[in-house]
Amino acid sequence: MNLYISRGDLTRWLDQLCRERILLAPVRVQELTLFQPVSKVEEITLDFGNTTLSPKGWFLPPTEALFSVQDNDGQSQLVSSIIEKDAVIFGLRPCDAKGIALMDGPFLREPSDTPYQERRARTSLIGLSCRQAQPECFCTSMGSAPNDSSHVDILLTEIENGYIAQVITKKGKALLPKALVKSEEALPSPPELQTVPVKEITLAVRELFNDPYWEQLADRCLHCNVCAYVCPTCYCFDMRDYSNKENLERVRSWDSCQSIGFSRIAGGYNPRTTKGARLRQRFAHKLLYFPEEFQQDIACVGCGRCIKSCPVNIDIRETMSDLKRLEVKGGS
Amino acid sequence: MVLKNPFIPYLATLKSAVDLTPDVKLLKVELKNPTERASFNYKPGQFALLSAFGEGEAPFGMVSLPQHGDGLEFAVRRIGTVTRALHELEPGDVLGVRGPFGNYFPLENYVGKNMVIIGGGIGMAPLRPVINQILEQRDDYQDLLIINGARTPQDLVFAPEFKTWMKTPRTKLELTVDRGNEQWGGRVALVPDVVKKLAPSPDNAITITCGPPIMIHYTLAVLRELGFKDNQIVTTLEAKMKCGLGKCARCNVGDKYVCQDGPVFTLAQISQFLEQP
Amino acid sequence: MSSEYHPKIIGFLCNWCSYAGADMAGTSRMSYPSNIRIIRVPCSGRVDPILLIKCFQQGADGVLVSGCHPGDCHYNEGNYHARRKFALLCDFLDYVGIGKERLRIEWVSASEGQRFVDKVSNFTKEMAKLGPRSES
Amino acid sequence: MDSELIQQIRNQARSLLESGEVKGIIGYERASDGLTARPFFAYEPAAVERLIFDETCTHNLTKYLLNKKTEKMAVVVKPCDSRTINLLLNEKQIRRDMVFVMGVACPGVVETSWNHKDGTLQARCKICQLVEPLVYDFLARHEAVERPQGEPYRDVQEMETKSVTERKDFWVEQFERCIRCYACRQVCPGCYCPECFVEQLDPLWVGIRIAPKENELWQIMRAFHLAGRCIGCDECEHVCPVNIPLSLLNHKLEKEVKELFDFQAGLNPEEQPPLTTFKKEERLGFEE
Repeated sequence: MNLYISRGDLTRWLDQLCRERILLAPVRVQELTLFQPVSKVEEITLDFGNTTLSPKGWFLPPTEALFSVQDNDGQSQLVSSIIEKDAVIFGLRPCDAKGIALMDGPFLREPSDTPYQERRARTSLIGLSCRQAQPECFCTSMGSAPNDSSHVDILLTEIENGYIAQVITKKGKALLPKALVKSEEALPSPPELQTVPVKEITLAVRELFNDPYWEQLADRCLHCNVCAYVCPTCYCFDMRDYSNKENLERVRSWDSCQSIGFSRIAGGYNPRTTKGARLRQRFAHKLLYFPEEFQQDIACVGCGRCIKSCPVNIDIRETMSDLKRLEVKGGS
Repeated sequence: MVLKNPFIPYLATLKSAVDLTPDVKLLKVELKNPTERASFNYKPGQFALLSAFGEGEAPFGMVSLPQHGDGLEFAVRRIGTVTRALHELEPGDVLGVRGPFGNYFPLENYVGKNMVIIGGGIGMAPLRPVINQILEQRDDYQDLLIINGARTPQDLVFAPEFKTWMKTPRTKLELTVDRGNEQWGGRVALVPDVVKKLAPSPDNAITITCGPPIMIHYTLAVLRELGFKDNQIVTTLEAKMKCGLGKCARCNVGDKYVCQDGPVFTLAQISQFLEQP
Repeated sequence: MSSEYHPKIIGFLCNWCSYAGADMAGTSRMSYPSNIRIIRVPCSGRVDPILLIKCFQQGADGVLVSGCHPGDCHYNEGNYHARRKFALLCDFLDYVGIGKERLRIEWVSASEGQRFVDKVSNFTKEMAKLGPRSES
Repeated sequence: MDSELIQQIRNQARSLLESGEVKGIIGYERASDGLTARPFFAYEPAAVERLIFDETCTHNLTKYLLNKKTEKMAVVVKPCDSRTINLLLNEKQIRRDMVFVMGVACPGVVETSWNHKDGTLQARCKICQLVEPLVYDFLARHEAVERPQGEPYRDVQEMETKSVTERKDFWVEQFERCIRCYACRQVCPGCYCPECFVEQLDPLWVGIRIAPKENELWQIMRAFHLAGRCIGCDECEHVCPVNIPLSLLNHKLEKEVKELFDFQAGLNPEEQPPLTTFKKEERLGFEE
């Protein structure tokens, strides 16, 4: 059931939300757009293609304390940290919402990752459908769409004098201001997007696993962590303890398979030393292991952030079409 | 109902820390909470993630058997920051235990077989519970050949138990070192060469090999030459581990998670792996 | 004096000269403010800039690095290298907002107990005047 | 897009590959946005047709020499990049006989990012005095190149006029955005430590927390480890996904090193780097 929200109603609604809950929304920071907690509605910007970093940073923060060890009278007691208020992410694109849904696979599978699961349960998603595509977008090829409403609680679509709100879940319904009038207007058609050859890419990666293509592609790769950190579906993490003065915490932080020490074990043995093997790990995990492990789509939502941020332009669309071409040719 | 945070370890106290070699300690650990202690059931080959609070966590195979009482035993070689912190613990100190994780050596499938147990250095640790389990049901198994190698004589792990192993019927213990010293009268050779010389027969036999990756690599090659089929060759894979829950994708070799699909694999499985370890 | 702020100061003293100078000050009953926590290092050349930044990050209000007079270094050129490194570092820490006046480099030889006491007292007074460093 | 320049590069590359003098050519090719350039490795003569050179070739390709040490490679080098060749020779990281330097009389490079190219020269080109690389085995050159002679370190001087607290607030805000992706380190030819201090666990200098204090420690020490070594190619700032003005840090140290020790990195491969030597009589502002 679609509702109509005027621009004024939207501002008043967001103003109410940011007082009751943690409201994460796109904020302009120099030339970047980042999801940040906002205290005033004026900080929010709606003029952006997609944010620089994905909203995954709220569910799997760059750094979080999994639990802290507190010594009360000699007995150490492990207390896991919790977020203080319910949260709302406003203005996330449908591709990012799908990214979060994909990450639910590994994190909510038994035994559920409670820090992630708690944030997921206490956060509502208000999506904003895309009115025009960016050159690096290819979400329609990856099972999402500029107006895909399947992974958000409410999807807003902009029309000339306001927004149409598609209410998807009960959580969304409870969030909406009450006095909203129904909207009979038809939803505008989504922008057209390029298509990327993705059919049976999983098979192609399996076939070409030991093909020299990976070493050639890795020649120009710098093995920084940009692609993994900007990506909405990369979720590898590292864990270590931190103690300063009295409190001691077990901290979890982002990590990436591109860093040299990612698979090195104490004593120095490292099964994955060549550049090609490290770069292949990223594509193999997204295009082969993840779909086979979670019987879902590929762990890529077509947001194009890795294409936009890679210092040496390793373009996942190009990699996929290379793999398809090589598979037909039977290897390079 | 509030789900339990899977990253929070069971709290445990260190009961005893015995030096097995200059850089390996046998830590005996007991979970504080009685219900947790009772529910912590495990089999040879499984591992736990030990927390040295203030440093971090690292995976160690249990070297004790559950039926031998509540204490969990781990052989910890001092090789990094977490292991150093574990070595600095004194009896009575608190540490964390998470697990048990991973699959195990399916000893019940090996009943009636000749067992060849090959351990290198600290690799002997996960094999000790296997040997002790076989000794407890000695008649269920045919001949038992144990080949235990180490860099130097003082690096041989579980030396005090060699006598009991050797005294058991139809059991042979072959020791070897890379570099001997004056007191050492035994064999000085690399483990793969010893296996080649002893040439155990592959008929109705199962081999289990653990040790440094380089030793496993060459030993498995020798076993194949001796006629052992890939499904008769069992080994464990070492990998970097953080969560132990199949989430952080740290320990995956190809599409397999060593923390959940392993650490115990047969060579038949490993040869099908996309990515060779 | 009590209402004044009591700064936390970290002192990296080179083992052969400044640490010996501090010892001499102690044995000849000279007193100097106790705000300074002394860390003995083999040579002023050993002091890695990362140590200084960590001191400031963990709440130090001032850091003093004291080595042998150039030319007297037990290792011949340790303090020469240190001199160049700290000449660069002082400006750079000021540039990134840690403040040049909070880092002091001194040369104190093993026999200059009084000089050590003067240097530490002046530095402590200055830091007290500057007040706490607002660690965000 | 100077097709004469490109043809010279392609011809030289083809003859190098056909003669077998080098195993491969490290150059530039058109990126997947059809607008900017990206690094490209050519191993067969046929592949040289993909080599290009224009105002979007901003990457410093000498970084790739560090993982091709066992085979002789040719590398396309701008005048600023040639200074990193001198730096790496001075620090014994590459051998001169293992590198064929294909120099380019550089018309200057422009600000680029994915699918975006604006007309203005990069800041480093506006102050660049080198028209030709300092070291080359072959020089691709076309029309004469002149560039506006800007005055260096103006950005640093402007920052120096601010008060300490203003600078602190500025840098705290910048460092907070850092996500520790280490692209600035991975792109820099001067950063080649086998294990970077930021990843060492024993001693734990920094730690894995991506948080303001750890970020500040990382950024300050990264810049300081490049003091007297950074040649100012500004690629670290160019690749930063969250736009932290890293060149402001490096240029400050570059200016200090020039004023204190009268030294500029990468000009002369034989000259002793400033922090590895000293002059007994210098005071450097420390009273005796």
